[in-house]
Amino acid sequence: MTQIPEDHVLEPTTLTASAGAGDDSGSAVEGGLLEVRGVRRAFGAVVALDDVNLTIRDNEFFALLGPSGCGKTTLLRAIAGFEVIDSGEILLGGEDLHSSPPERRPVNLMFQSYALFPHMTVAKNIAYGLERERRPRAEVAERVATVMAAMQISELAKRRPSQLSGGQQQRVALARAIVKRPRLLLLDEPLSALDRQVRLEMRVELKRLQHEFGITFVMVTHDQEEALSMADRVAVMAAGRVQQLDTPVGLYRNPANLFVAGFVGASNLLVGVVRANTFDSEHFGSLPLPSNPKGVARGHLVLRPEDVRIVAPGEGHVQAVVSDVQFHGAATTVLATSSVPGAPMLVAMVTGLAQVTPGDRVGLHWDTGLVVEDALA
Amino acid sequence: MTQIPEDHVLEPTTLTASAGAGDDSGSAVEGGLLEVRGVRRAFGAVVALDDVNLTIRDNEFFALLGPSGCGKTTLLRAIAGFEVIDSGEILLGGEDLHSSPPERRPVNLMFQSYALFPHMTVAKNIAYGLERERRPRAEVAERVATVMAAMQISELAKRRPSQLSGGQQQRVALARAIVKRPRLLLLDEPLSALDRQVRLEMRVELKRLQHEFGITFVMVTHDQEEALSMADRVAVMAAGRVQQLDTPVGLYRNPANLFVAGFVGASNLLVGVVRANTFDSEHFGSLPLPSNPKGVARGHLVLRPEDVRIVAPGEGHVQAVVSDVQFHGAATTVLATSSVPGAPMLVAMVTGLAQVTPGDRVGLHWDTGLVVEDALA
Amino acid sequence: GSSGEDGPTALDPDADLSKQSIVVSNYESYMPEDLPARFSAASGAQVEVAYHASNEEIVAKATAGDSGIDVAFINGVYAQALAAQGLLEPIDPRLVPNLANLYPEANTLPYDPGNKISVPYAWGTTGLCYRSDLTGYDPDSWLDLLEPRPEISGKTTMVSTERWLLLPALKSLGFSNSTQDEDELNQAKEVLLRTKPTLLAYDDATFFQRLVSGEASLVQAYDGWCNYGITDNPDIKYVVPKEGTDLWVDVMVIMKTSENKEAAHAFINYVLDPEIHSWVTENILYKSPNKAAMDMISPELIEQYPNIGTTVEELFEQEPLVDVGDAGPLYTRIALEVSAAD
Amino acid sequence: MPAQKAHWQSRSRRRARAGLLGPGLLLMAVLSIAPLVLVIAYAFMTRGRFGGVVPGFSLDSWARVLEPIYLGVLWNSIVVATITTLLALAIGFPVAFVISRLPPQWRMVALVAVVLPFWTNFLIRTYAWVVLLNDVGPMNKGLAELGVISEPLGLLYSEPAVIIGLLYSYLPLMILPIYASLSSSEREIAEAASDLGARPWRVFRDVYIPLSVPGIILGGIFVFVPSIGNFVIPDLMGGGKSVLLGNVIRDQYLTARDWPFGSVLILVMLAILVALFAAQAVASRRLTGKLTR
Amino acid sequence: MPAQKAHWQSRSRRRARAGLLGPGLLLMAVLSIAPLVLVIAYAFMTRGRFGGVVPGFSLDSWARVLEPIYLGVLWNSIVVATITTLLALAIGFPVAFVISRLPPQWRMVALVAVVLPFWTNFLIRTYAWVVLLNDVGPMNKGLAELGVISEPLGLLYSEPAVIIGLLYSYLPLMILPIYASLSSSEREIAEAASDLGARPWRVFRDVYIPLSVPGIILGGIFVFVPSIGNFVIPDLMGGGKSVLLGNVIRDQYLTARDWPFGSVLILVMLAILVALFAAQAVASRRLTGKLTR
Ligand SMILES: Nc1ncnc2c1ncn2[C@@H]1O[C@H](COP(=O)(O)OP(=O)(O)OP(=O)(O)O)[C@@H](O)[C@H]1O
Ligand SMILES: Nc1ncnc2c1ncn2[C@@H]1O[C@H](COP(=O)(O)OP(=O)(O)OP(=O)(O)O)[C@@H](O)[C@H]1O
Ligand SMILES: [Mg+2]
Ligand SMILES: [Mg+2]
Repeated sequence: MTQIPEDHVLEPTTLTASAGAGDDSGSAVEGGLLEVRGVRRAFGAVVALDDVNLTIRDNEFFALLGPSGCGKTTLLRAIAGFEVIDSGEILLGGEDLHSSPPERRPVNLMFQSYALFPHMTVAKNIAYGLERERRPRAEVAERVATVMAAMQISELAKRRPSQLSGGQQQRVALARAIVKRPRLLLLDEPLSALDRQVRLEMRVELKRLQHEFGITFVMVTHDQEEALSMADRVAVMAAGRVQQLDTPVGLYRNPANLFVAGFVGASNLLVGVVRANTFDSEHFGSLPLPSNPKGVARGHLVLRPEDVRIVAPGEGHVQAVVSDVQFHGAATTVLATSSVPGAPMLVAMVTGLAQVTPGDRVGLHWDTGLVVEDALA
Repeated sequence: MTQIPEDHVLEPTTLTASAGAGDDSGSAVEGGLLEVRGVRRAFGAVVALDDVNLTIRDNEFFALLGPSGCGKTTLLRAIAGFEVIDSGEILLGGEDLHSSPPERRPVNLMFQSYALFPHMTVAKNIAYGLERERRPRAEVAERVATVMAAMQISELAKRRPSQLSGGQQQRVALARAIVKRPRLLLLDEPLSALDRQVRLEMRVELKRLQHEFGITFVMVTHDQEEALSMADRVAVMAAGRVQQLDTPVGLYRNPANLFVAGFVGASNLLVGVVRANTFDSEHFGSLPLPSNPKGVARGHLVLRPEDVRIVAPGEGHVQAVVSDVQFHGAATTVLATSSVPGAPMLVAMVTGLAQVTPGDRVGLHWDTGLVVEDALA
Repeated sequence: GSSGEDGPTALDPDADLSKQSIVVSNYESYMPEDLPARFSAASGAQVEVAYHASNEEIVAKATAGDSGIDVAFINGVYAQALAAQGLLEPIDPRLVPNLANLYPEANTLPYDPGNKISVPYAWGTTGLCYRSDLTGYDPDSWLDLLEPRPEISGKTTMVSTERWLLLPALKSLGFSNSTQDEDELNQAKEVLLRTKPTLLAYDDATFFQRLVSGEASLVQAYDGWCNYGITDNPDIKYVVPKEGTDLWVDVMVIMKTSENKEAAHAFINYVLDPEIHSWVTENILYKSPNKAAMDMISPELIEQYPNIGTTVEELFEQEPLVDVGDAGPLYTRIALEVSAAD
Repeated sequence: MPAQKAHWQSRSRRRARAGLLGPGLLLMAVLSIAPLVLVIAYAFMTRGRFGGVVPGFSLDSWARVLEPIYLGVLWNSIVVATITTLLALAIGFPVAFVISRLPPQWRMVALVAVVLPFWTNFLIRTYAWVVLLNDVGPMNKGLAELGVISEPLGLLYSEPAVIIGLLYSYLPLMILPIYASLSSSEREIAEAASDLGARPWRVFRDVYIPLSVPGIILGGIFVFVPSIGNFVIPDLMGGGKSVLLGNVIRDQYLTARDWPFGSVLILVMLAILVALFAAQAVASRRLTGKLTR
Repeated sequence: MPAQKAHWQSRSRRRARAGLLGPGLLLMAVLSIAPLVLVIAYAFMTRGRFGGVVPGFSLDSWARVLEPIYLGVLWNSIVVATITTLLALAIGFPVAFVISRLPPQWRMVALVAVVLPFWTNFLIRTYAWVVLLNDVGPMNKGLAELGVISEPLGLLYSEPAVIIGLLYSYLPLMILPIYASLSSSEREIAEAASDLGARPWRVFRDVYIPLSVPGIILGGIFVFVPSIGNFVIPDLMGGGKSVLLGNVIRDQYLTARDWPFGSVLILVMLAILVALFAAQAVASRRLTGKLTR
């Protein structure tokens, strides 16, 4: 049996800090490089953006998370100037972008579909933006060579996009956007077609750009681990609205609502009623309620899998039978089913290999947990 | 300080089983559904596939892993019949596919670029393959509706591909491929544009298809966790060749060479010389050599981050200073630098939040580790 | 091939025309629209009408093989060329009794003496057609066209079809209009090259409209087409230059390939009927070589269009056109050199 | 959105666009509208006896259009042009398809070979056909000598001959646009269809044809429109026996010199073409769907 | 790869293809080759006195081509056709571009409006220009009455008039293919260029123009080829004062009745067109790169 050490609890400082950061989410803060205020965009009956408000700070690494189709691409396109917004405004450095065309905005967008120039070589594609700035030839050549080396595509310089693999195309698109070193760089899933190895190196490169040139990043990603590990702050979107804007830790440890809790990190979400010091779970009876800082009255109890420990049968808050053990390399996920009819499967995560096998009877115990609102923002 | 429990060691059985499974990798095994033998494909000077050998068993979930540009897409396209191979043969159920055109092969490919029909609605796109089989209208309608529900794209039925977000397009492409329930389903990064939530649901759906209809899957993915958790066996490719074909655990715990060790899972790779019972590290001196089953003479020592424990300064095999702490939600990565000039940074992974901060002096200890060959296959 | 001595096909004077049908090819508006229908009604033969835009078209079709045409209306010079290749059916005078209605002179034309392979349909001259109110004087010489007075410079047109393009220059130099002499033709070319900058345009088909609109003051014209201009503007006049001009004749011919030659002859004979041919003349405003028909023309018409009143004697003062044979390419080349010149 | 602030797509951008595109568009407008206005004006005037028009409003010419003879010609012209267009499509599509699938270095060669015959002078080309096809020409002679036929085929001077002539003249105008649209459509989409079980013929029907609809429409216009207005080929190859609208219009202007009626005929033809074109556009939109992006 | 086993792309697939494409391709071959063979044969024969050809090998006609008069006409024709093509491109590209950027429901309307003038009968259209532009026509009269001009402009009967006439006739053949290629090119690629700092003019130059090269080439062929061979417009609008190659060829066949020389001229024209086309293809390949997939 893997014993998760007892000292693995949240440091109070971390929790407080993140909770505080969580509050400035929607409302504009002075000193923001980019402010998105009440932006709305509909395609016929489909509302892609619905009153979006965000402030992105200077030199920040900002991540946009959200389910497929929630409006992330539309938002980036609006910021870059390719989507005419129905209402609202977008300010960069305090100035309304409304009347500046895309080529005048100090903003670059890496398109989700890459949008490489099919008639130019890889090197030409990358050099294009610098040539538009009328940089000296030598500087262009040098910067292009540097970025191609960083993206590990130097040998592809003379090929055309149609002669590249998917991941190679993505790196060309990324190189083309970052070589410009704009004030604000918008990346629409820049690393989704890359393997972990290259991806990690790309992340390092992006971080380096952030620090070396003071570039502000807005990155859309479906990789939560990427968002949480790279970003200074993260906005979680759903159905065209920002659900929560917070630091990674704040988001994870203090989700604003059920959607965010479920979306960021795996969770066990238990239905039930909040009482004074307990949570009356629909399936597991009265459970201890470790914290309820926001005083939520109706909601779900959120239990992170890594907070759930596997203990001996008969011990812990809930009794269950292991139904599956999934090995992920560094960690193993244990799925356990209780005998209560209709009860949700509970997930626990242990480091390394698990010492249980399907069919084992176990107890599940936790010390941390949070109650969140059900409603979307 | 986080204490990784002592009992977190490899079970000998696991190791042996995987090592055994690892041996049938290249050579053909009777009973294979698909056999790829000595396949080569070059685009001009670029050799995309270079003597590829694989056997995929019936009803297996097979994953293809490999760095960007290593030839995964080319291999799938060759199996589906879209790439004329320069040499070698591809057999399905023992029969050479050489003379059967793509539409006669009981194989479906989900294209990395989706290749949706731009002139058809989502529903029409998905129904297309069934209509080609001359299924009754009612059956087509029912199966299309079912798969759209599973892919969560039912409301998009009447839209055209150009009116969809990236992730929505990907799910349509996936639906179009799986609705056919072929004997062999080739998926080229089917889930890369999806958020974790949906992705997990899709994985469950794919697994269900595997079991319910006996479909054999070959899936290209860059998400190692996905490959390791879903696949029965995994092939790791590099530079147009299969480096290792093994079960996930075998791959992770018993990598065939340095490339596989570095590619599958994060690793600390130490340069040095193998002695009788020790490993003379270039930077860290003589270290214990826990196992060397293959009797590798020259190679690297592979240490998995989760095998590296953070202990009190002065203890453990190596002394270092914490340089970065990265929070990933369920786990935290600790980067530590030793004072030896030129020594690589060492990575340890702990569950939950780490109890160290950058600047802390720590000792690093491990009990498991493996020596691997440097050369590629 | 140019043997052409196949001899006449045996024709049956009593053939049942109602079983025959023919195709007649003519320029549009060069015969009354209901002429074919009236012939059909009178003879019982079926008639279809085809139109051609130029003599060359008929020649090209006939030279290519079976043209599908039975009777064609064509310039005499081109008929001569076709006959030389044996592409025309000799006219059987027994089947065309109305030949007797022709002026005797119409039997002596040099392209086909004795009307063996063709029957004259209309004839006339090429001259100057002008707006007397715009020119301010009455021109009478080809030099009025070739070296125009300054006030009408840039307001004159010439015909571009090669035989008629060269005609004014050849005549003003005193040469034959059908000369095959290279030196004479080159002299004519020099004249034309000098004239070119003074021209408004070369125009084969719409010159009378230019006169009516006032765009041009003086044009080279066929007499009948000048009459079209006179209809719209009485100030328009026609004159044959004093250096002389051509006598052109448009004829009816029967193609060797015709399968209903009796009906074809009957059609030609029908046209030569005095009543019909005078009706035709009044309709197309071109003189006909049919004495009996011309005698029936009303004096009012001649008053309005004086050139219709031209007598046969006056007409025969002009030099009839004949085919130039091997000099043809030279004519084409000179025409090209003139029109391609800057 | 504050009303006083210009959106970037509005003023400055429009001005830049106007600078770039303005001159061309202006010229286009002049070229398009001027002659059309003239034709419309003529249509309501009276004919001069030997051509031209006499000022004075008149609707006489419009009434004549409904005479059976003109309606007959109109109908005949539409039938002939339609057959020509369909045949051109039937021949042109396969040719364009095959060329678009050739290795890149061969495509240009093949295209030139296809367009070559079209580059010969229109009249000459047509005469070449007359020479080839007439009853005593090499074709009939050859077939007769081989004993294939005993009677000449009578290929010339018939409606089929007109269609062959038109087809021959305008085929490249069908092939080239289809080629252009086929060669720009993505290969992977066709691969997806055959992956899903479509036999070559279905891939053709379901992918190549819909995706080349823009080229087919273009080619259709390029063939249909000049076919209906052609007057030389009916004269030469039809032996003048089959009259198309183009002949009637030409004759009205040039020989009958009835400009008002000629103008009316032109306008009627334009109206029909616009109607046909609109119908085709609607149909093809059904076929390919609104490719709105 | 065992040699005896057929690859799926070989036999059966080829047979299926042959069934699908064969009839069209065969017809095409007949249509293409037959007249060309005839023309080539004529080029080596001797002229018949009254037209046609006399069998017997001769190279006489070939020598004549090099005479200065024909070289002059040839050069003039190339210049006129080139100017026409460039002007058509200058006008046609902006028009096609604007149409391709319109909302989808307006595009068809705009296209029809553009093609409309082209649909009027070729002769009539040309006469309309003559009527409009002549020295006593409405244009000159109007300008004179407004006091803009005191002398007529002399717009007609000159080389520029020929170019205007050709331009007017063939403009739609430039616009439609460019439109087709522009409307199929992806909007996001242009967006990427402007995102990277390209002003509208650069986006034009760097994206729209290269991506519409197939359309431009097609349009160029459609305009250049008929321009060089046209013989009616030089007669009508040029007042017969300048000639193009088309006139010379027509005259050789119809008036000089020198078919061999006419055939030689046709072949020379074809050779020049092929050479020009090949040069253009090479140049445009440089421009757009080998779009090999
Ligand atoms: N048409 C082509 N011309 C030249 N090289 C090509 C062509 N198509 C593919 N390649 C090269 O072949 C190699 C294999 O390509 P493939 O698409 O199979 O890679 P992949 O493993 O699918 O990569 P990714 O994960 O990035 O999609 C790559 O290096 C690619 O650049
Ligand atoms: N042209 C269009 N017509 C109709 N709906 C559209 C159109 N473009 C986008 N949408 C819809 O707008 C919504 C937002 O799209 P968007 O591309 O911004 O999503 P996204 O968050 O980027 O998703 P993904 O992660 O899948 O890329 C989606 O529901 C999409 O279907
Ligand atoms: Mg998106
Ligand atoms: Mg790939």
